[in-house]
Amino acid sequence: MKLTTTVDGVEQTLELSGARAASSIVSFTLDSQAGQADIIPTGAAAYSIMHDGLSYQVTVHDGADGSFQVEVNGFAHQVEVRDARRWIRGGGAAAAAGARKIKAPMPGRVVKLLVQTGDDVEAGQGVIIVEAMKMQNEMKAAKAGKVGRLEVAAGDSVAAGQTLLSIE
Amino acid sequence: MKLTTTVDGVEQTLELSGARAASSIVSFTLDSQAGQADIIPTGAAAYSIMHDGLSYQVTVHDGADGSFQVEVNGFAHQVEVRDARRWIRGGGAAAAAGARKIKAPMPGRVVKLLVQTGDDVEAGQGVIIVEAMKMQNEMKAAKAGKVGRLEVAAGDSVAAGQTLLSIE
Amino acid sequence: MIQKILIANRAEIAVRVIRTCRAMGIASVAVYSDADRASLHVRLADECVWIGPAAAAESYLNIERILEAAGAVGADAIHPGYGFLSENAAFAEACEKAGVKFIGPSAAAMRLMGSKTRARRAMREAGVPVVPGTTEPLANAAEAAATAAKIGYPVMLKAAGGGGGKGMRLVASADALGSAFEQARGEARQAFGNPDIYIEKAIRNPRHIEVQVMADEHGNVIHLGERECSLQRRHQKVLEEAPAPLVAEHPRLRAEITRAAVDAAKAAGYTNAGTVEFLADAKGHFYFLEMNTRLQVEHPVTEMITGLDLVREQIRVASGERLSVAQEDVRMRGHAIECRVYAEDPENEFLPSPGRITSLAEPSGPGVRVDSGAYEGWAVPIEYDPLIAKLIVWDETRAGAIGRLRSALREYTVGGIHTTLGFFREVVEDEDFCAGRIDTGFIGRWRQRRAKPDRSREQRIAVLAAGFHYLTSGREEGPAPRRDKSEWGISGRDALLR
Amino acid sequence: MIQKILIANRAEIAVRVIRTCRAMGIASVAVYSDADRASLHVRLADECVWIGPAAAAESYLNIERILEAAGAVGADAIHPGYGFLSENAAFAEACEKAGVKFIGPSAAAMRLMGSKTRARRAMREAGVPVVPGTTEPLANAAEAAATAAKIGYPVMLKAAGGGGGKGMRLVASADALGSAFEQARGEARQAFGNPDIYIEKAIRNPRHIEVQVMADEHGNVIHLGERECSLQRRHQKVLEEAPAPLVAEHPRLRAEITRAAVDAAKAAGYTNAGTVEFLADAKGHFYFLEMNTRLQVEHPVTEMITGLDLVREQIRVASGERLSVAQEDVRMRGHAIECRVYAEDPENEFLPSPGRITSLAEPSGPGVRVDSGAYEGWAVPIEYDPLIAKLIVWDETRAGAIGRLRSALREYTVGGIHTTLGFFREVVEDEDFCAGRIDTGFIGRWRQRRAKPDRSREQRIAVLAAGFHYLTSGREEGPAPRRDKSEWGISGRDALLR
Repeated sequence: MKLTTTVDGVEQTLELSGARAASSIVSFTLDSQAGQADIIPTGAAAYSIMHDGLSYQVTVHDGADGSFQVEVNGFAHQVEVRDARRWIRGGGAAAAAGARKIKAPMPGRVVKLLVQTGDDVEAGQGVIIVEAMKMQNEMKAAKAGKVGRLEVAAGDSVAAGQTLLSIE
Repeated sequence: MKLTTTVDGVEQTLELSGARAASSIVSFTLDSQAGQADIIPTGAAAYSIMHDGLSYQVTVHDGADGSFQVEVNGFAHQVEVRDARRWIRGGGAAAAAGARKIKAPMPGRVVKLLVQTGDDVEAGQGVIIVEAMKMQNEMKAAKAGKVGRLEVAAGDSVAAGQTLLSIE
Repeated sequence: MIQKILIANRAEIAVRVIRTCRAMGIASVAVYSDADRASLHVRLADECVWIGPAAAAESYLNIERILEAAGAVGADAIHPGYGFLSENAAFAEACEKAGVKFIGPSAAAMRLMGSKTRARRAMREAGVPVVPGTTEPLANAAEAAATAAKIGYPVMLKAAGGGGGKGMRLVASADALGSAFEQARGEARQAFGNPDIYIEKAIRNPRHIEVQVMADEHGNVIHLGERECSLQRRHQKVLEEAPAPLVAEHPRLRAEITRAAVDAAKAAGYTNAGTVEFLADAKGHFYFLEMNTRLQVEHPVTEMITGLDLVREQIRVASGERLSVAQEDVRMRGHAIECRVYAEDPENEFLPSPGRITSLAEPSGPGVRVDSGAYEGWAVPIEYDPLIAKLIVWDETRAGAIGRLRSALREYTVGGIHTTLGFFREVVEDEDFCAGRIDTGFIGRWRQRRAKPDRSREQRIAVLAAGFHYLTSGREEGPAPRRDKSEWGISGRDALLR
Repeated sequence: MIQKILIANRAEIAVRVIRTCRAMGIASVAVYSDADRASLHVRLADECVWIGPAAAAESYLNIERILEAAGAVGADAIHPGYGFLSENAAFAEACEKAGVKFIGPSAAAMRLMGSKTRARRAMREAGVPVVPGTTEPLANAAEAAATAAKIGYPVMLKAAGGGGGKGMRLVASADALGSAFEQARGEARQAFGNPDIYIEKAIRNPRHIEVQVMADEHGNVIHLGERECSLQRRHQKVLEEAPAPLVAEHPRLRAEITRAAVDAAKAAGYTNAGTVEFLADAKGHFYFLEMNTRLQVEHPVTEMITGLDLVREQIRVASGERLSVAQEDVRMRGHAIECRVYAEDPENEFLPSPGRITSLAEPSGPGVRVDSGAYEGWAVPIEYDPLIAKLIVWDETRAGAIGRLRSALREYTVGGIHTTLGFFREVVEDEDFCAGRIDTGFIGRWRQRRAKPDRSREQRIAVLAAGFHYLTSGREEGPAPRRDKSEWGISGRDALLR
């Protein structure tokens, strides 16, 4: 199975194949370099991986949109994985363009909207206050633009990753 | 659902019903005494149970033959559970009679058979040596009788609960 | 002697108190809100009482419900933990009225020290140096602006009603003051039921040094040495240690600061466990900041170097007994460091990261202790403080303790949510941290100079793991199939109904 | 200084050594057999090398394979742990020949002390009292019978080649001697590669007292106090503590027994960590039993009361450094107790209970340490010793330590297999144990008088839980559906192949 991946911002091609079904050895080719690794699961989304004589403890956090945060021996790496079929179905690179959405970084409650649809905002300007775990967090516009649709109102409960509003 | 149970050797009738599907409250009648308990799973075969204002940590070890070892706040109780359908299908009380089987108490390897089919044995006499975890364990006859069929031979690997031989 | 203690708190600190209760043969009673049925303190306690909905104001801050619960189970004492009602004098009084011993100082001492503004006045009168600023709450944003203009920016807005970083804002200039004032008031109202805010001149990048004191009801007041808590984010401690690295540079500091702390406790007529907090500058000058009239989050570092169980001492004192040690018998040994494991994403401004813990491995071994409220499969609720556990290490020397911390952090894995563990893993490799060059500006500066070691080997493993996980966990067809424990419970109950 | 250590062992002791290596900044290399790919020491080490099939003789006892592995990774030292090759002088010599430092005593000292029969001779010559019996291996069962008849039953058959209860049998009368001799030989051959058996007069219900010694290569020999290990089943320790309760009754005993231990170590030209074991009677008389020329399972109790890291001291000594403390600087504090968590069923004669650990919660908190090789989802292999973890507690007093042990045992849950935890939970409530009235006959007597407290409340909960589990876990249709982690891996790999 051939996959396109991005790790910490760098794109790489990964091809994986199991040697035998009952074995824990996996063959892979990563950016044209072939290798083998011994991978066993040690928990839900946790693995012990051996490669080149070194032992790695790995946990995989399933993020939104095919992105993963992978902790290797305690240090986090951002990885995106796409296979051809999925990538095309999702609209390909075109889907990455468009409005910049401001999403809730964690589950919480909307305390206050600091802007209205149509307002001009500057990069770094506070647009909405979300409260979670006894803390009020002011979310800021990542870029200058015009406020698009407000997806939430004050008092709403929001889930992690839920779109709050967009800047066009 | 009505169940017949035996706990630490004492038979009791247990009837269970969930109050609401989304609630953790379970209604039960145990030996004609009705009560309610708050039961949530906290792991595989592990539960937190509240009853009468007290908090219990419970783990259930699934034994063979519908028997369970249940640890309540760290102390073990032997419980057998049968429901009517199962009990009848299994042959009822009649199945409990007959030959006394000697079963492997743990996975291991048969080192030596100390008896042959047809031998007369006394209660407490050593009949087979099984090795596991670097230790040789001599299994003894639980009652006097004649050795029936030998189900294993020296060198065999055996699973926990596997019948090794029977005394008739 | 106390026979049964109700713990008016939750999570790791409630678990901590249960442990000492059980070791002492005292029955423990947990209370819990709707959000905490599955929390560890509820599972571990001997008894438990539901006290209300998830919102703290209706449960853990509800004095009436908690006293009702104490009455119903026949508890003869209440341990408040930290946060929630622990510094609420009205609660201490209500306990007294209800005939239940409050495990903490007298309401009078709490009132004096609990009001940060009154405490500042009292300390100033007692000759202890305090940070310049107001000693009365600010009426409104306009008064705040006027005061700030007078003492000069940067200023610190602080809640008069409680500590722990809640309702606290550093304000660098006048244009940011208005919104900071309102946010601080909002947080303070919610955290302490008291929106009062006062203002202090901000000391740039001070060291945070505090002294643990312990006093019984027979007039004995002792200190258990100092702690340094200079590593902070959002004015909240993330890493604490004892002894203070600053004391290594200024040996006279220990005698001076512990004497000031004992004087402060005596002046307040203090009993039970308390902490006197100071800001110190690089030259070793120190200023009274506030007194926390309760057990601190970071009390374990003091336990590790003194061998004392502070919760046990608290219970002894509340039972009317004498402290188990006199000042001259307190023997300090070695060095201890605590890391606060928050459900937060250090890569994203330490924003909260609640959710289900899908895998968990806590470290142990020589010199390693974990005070935790977490377990695998537990969902960290969004309603409360994100502190899920504390990792504490001890060794004969600070360098040794840092070594053990590195080892423990390597073993500690929490899957499913983000935590501050990754942050600590980098900090323990930091040259300044290892040399003890720390102050409250450390994290900000560290962000700037943060070393990016070559991790290309780990990157390759990360790609491999993500690809393997992607293909084998059925992710192509949606989120990874996973038997959710609570849904599992529901489907199980459906079976009961059939 | 040593840079990279290969650990020629597995499970909890390998994890223990990895922890100190990492804290010291030394690279750690795990070795593993086919049965241990998923074991914790392999997951936690920096590097790992496969050394053979599950059978110990072909892997952990295979000197050639282990030295090959050390060469391949460039390890400059080998830590042998306990058991396996740890007391094998030929291995120590092979290490020396291969230019890899063996972290332990010299081969000569190991040979002297490792042969229980030679050690008995040497100690007798040095004036240390020894238990009556043979000082040569027995040729056959007939010679055993003749010797036993001479010294009188009961007698103890013991392996000349190693300790730890392997190859040991108590024989009460002549008719049981033959089969006991053969079983002991079989066990000894397998455990130590040496079937030699010797015979000792059995001292009925003695106390087991041992002294930790530590010696560097500069002639410094110190002791780190005594431990009492009188709670045994099958001649194997299950609970150890320091200081020895017996010393509280006979204060002169400590000075005498530690002096004898240091003399023994000096007589043997001993270096690195070692333990001199004694049997003692109720009057405080003691007899040399054997010297264990390695780190002991129970070394953590000594670490807890001295604050020292014994593995670190071992590595220092092996690096040619001096011991970090002189005898007069060793400061002992408080009391520590260790419980060995075996995968065994205490309700069924402590028979092994290997299998998959389906749920696991390990305790922590003040004064609590767990040295573990287990994790949730891991299957305890049938091939090796059933010790899966050790629970160690500390407090200022023995009574305090027992309190903490009660609390820790209450929190400690292991699902899926049987363990000795339930046994310990009863022992810590036992009056004799709490009073320190223990000896090696304790467990046998305890079985007889074992209190059966009223647990009718818990029985009701047990029935309820079993019924609930029966109905909700789908048991009616067969075994509880459970996603086996290793099968899961296989099905995942099938997906890769599609």
